Amino acid sequence: MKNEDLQNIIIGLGTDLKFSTEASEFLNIIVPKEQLHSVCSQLKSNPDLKFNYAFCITGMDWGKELGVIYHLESTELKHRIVVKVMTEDRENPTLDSVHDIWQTADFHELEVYDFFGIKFNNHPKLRRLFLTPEWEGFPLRKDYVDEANMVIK
Amino acid sequence: MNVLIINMQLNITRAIHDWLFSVMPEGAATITEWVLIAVAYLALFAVAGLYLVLLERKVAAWFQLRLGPNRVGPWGLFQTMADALKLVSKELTSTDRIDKFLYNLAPYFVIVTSLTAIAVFPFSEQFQAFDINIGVFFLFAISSIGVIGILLAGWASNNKFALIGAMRSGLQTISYELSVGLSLLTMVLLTGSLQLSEIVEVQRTGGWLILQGHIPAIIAFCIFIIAGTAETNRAPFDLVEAESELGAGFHTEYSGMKFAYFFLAEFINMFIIASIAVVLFFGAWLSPFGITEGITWFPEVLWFLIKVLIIIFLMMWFRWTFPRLRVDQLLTLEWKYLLPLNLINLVIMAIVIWMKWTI
Amino acid sequence: MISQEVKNKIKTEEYFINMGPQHPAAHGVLRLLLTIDGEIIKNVEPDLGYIHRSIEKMCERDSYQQIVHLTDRMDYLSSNINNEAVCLTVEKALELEVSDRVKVIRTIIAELTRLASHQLWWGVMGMDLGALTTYFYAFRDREMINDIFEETCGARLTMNYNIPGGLMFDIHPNFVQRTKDFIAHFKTKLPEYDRLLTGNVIFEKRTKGVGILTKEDAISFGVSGPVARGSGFASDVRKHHPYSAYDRVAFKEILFTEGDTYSRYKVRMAEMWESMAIIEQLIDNIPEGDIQAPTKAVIKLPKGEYYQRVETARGELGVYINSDGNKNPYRVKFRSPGFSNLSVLNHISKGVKIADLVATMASFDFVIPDIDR
Amino acid sequence: MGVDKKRFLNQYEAEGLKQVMPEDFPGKVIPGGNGGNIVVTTLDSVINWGRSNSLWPLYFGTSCCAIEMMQTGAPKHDFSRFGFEVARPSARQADLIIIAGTIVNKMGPVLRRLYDQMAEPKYVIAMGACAISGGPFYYNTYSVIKGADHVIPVDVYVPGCPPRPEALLEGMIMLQEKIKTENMSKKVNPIDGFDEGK
Repeated sequence: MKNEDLQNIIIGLGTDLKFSTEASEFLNIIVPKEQLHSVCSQLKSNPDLKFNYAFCITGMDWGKELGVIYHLESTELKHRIVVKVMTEDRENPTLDSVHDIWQTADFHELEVYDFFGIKFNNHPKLRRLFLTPEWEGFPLRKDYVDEANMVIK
Repeated sequence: MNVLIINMQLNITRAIHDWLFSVMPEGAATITEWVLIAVAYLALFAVAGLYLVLLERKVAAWFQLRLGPNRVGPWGLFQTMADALKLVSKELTSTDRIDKFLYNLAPYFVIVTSLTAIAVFPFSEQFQAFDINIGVFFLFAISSIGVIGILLAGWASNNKFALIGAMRSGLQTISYELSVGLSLLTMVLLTGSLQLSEIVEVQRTGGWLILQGHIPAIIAFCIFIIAGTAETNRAPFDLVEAESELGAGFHTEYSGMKFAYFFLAEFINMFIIASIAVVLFFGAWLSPFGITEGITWFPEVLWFLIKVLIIIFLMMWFRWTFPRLRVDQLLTLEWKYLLPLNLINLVIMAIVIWMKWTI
Repeated sequence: MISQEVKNKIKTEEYFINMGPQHPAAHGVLRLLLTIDGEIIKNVEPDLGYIHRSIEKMCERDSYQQIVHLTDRMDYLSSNINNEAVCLTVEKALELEVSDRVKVIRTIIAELTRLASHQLWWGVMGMDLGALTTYFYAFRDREMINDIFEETCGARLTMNYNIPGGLMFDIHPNFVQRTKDFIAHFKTKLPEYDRLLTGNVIFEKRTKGVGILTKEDAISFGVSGPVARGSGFASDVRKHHPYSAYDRVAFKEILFTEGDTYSRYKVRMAEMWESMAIIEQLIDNIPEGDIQAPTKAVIKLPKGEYYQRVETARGELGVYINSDGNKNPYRVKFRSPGFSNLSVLNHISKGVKIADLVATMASFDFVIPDIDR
Repeated sequence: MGVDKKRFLNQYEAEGLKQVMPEDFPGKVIPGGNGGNIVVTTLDSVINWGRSNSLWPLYFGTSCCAIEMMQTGAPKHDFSRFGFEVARPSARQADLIIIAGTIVNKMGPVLRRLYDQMAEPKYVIAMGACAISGGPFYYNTYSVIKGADHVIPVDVYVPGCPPRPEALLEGMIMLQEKIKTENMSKKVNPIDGFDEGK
């Protein structure tokens, strides 16, 4: 399915969705964080979309906002989109978990929490996955400094 | 040359015996003699165990397209000596929360039981330390005590992997005891005696038992070798120390010499199982078709060792070829297949003897 | 029989076991927190990070050429394919067209890497199930592939042979002949693998019906690679989103529908045959051409987001590069196949025995640095 | 964890020579010791012969180097010739840790615990650039320990990324030679004073 067709279907799934195809091979959809869960569940259940395979979930620090990028694919209909969600709260960023839609999100959200400190509502067990529980800070944020361990080149 | 050695051996033992009885009272002399025999056996089988370890490593290497140990001594013959030396000089570690007494007792339990069992084997006509009239029963009893040592080790080391390993060992030994016992019983039907020297005598006149008993005897042998492999906790039944599942299994917390006892006991147990098979199925020290019967100087113990080594090789072959069974499959194999087969086989053997169909 | 009253008095307790980080079945330093009742597994909680080397953070300060060599160390068993993934992403961003020669050589090298990886997996799978000899058979043949690589690029494991824009250097003159020799040799050895392990009764009992993963779960958990194809999920990136020279070779996508450990095993065994078929189609007619497209010494990607998917030996590797136009990427994310595959482990190993968990893990073929990055 | 500057000891510093390395150099050099004037007694040589010929490694590999370590045990290179093939899954029974791969901050305490669990005498080979110094993961990384010798004392360093199997074999033979020069009465536990940087 063409990107334009996809956009026409998806535009009805929520309000304030922003679309762009600039500098990316996929159709990018920026979803307001309140609507993330409802839009995502419709992306999966809508018979014209059927995005059942989340092949990549990336945490992101845009400098001002923190957020998550979901790369989605439909294994039946063979189309792909990118869903982005961001939050400006850097102190206590919180997003909705989508682990009940795509179960792979369970682990990927742990990874995002570990590296970016984004908390996910309704996540079954949010914990440090890669780093030790007593680790301070979230290393993949752009403002992370660690003078003891990092040797900067 | 050989005749000289054999005669010398006999002469030496005879001379020592006479000398002992001449210098001290009868009771003391007997006890001294026992101790001497025990020490001799201990030394002999410690070395035998070491060389079995080396053999295993060499056989493994041959199966696996490698060379195996060949740098320490000629053809690597001193490799296991070096290992033993290192293990002796290694620190004995322990943890805080172990049951000290049981933890220290366990390795001795295992090694002592396996060394005790060796006493009754007729290695040749003269070479038998302890010829009791319930030999088979004794072997059967002793070989199942060893598992208590393993259970103690697993329990006392306060380690969950060790505990799982010990529990597996318990259930494995209890199950496969039955098959070992029943398959031996099948053969005892043929001999009519539990005394090992008499069992050999029966075979001297009537041919090896595996030929005398033909079909049921062969089935009994197959069952015995499967159950025997399971009894020694070797692959494909090595669930006790399944490396990829339990780390080192029941001896996870043991180091140095205590670990070496477990290690050595495994190989001596293998020797015991092979020896039982040789005595009960392959005519112990009797030569095949009596080819060396007339030669008086020929060391009959050689035949015994050759047969034992062939069976040990077979068990090593299993180990380096088969994957490991799962614990429920292990029990299924015993209780659903081997045990019923064994009972039927026992009846067949009884019929064979009743109808005088033996060869 | 035990009366109900006695039964009520007997209490069993679940307990925890730490499997790893140092454990023979952990394939490195995976740590699993197992909740066990007797021998039955109630819950598996992976604890990662024992080899987390922060490759994604390092990439943010490295140039694009430097990123390539970090990917070698990520999934070291498919290092060439990882290199290729980054190179393809950079080339896609620069809209750089590499020559046919590069494409074909990359494909051959990738398939050789896949063969080497699957050989190692086969050896270790046998070892995890208790048959140690498989390990040595596999390494015997793997050594031949290592020799081919060594001759061409000087390294045995972490090759760093692909660079953005092409290859580091041309193939060695012996490369074609040695590869052909290897294929001829391995065609006689692969049936030997089958004879040693595949038909074994114990092996079949240990793997058939163990660790069943349904197709729906596979898709939902984002599982890819041979694990997904063992469950009937057609996820082969080489087939569905062809890159390099995969669009010009004929090969089957191996699919099994049972979803158990045995079918995952069969998928990989069959894939070895397919890999050899791909190499055979390409090895005789490697086209002439440049081995490097001209690139600047300092590569700067245009502003934007780039995503490239490749099929490593373990599954789908995704490289996400977010560039802000500088010589360093703004953010790099590696979607590693092992990480998604690991997430399904708890789901499919509830209620099985410890030995089954080990067999399932062996069939998943984890490489821990690939999961931890 | 991480780089604790108190623990650094510089070889030049130890010998009272001029400081040539910068203060903040995140690596540690174990001062050269174990000179040549050791009287080898007979018992020592027998025990050392046993120990040097029976080095049982621990199953321990964290990353890429582990594959080359496995390759060393495989048919072509075959370290079983020297009696190294009895790899033990339990630290209690092993004599040798081959640190094959990167040690990260989370793994550091585990490695230390494994080392502490091993029975004396115990030896360590740092295999590969990561175990020696952090290797390619030296710069810009927040989680890698820059050299396994920040965690446990190392006997032999085998450079390479990853080292070839031949290199590892060479390292193991060097370790054998080192053991052969040991003196039982003067042997010190390498972990004594390690944490204080001695």
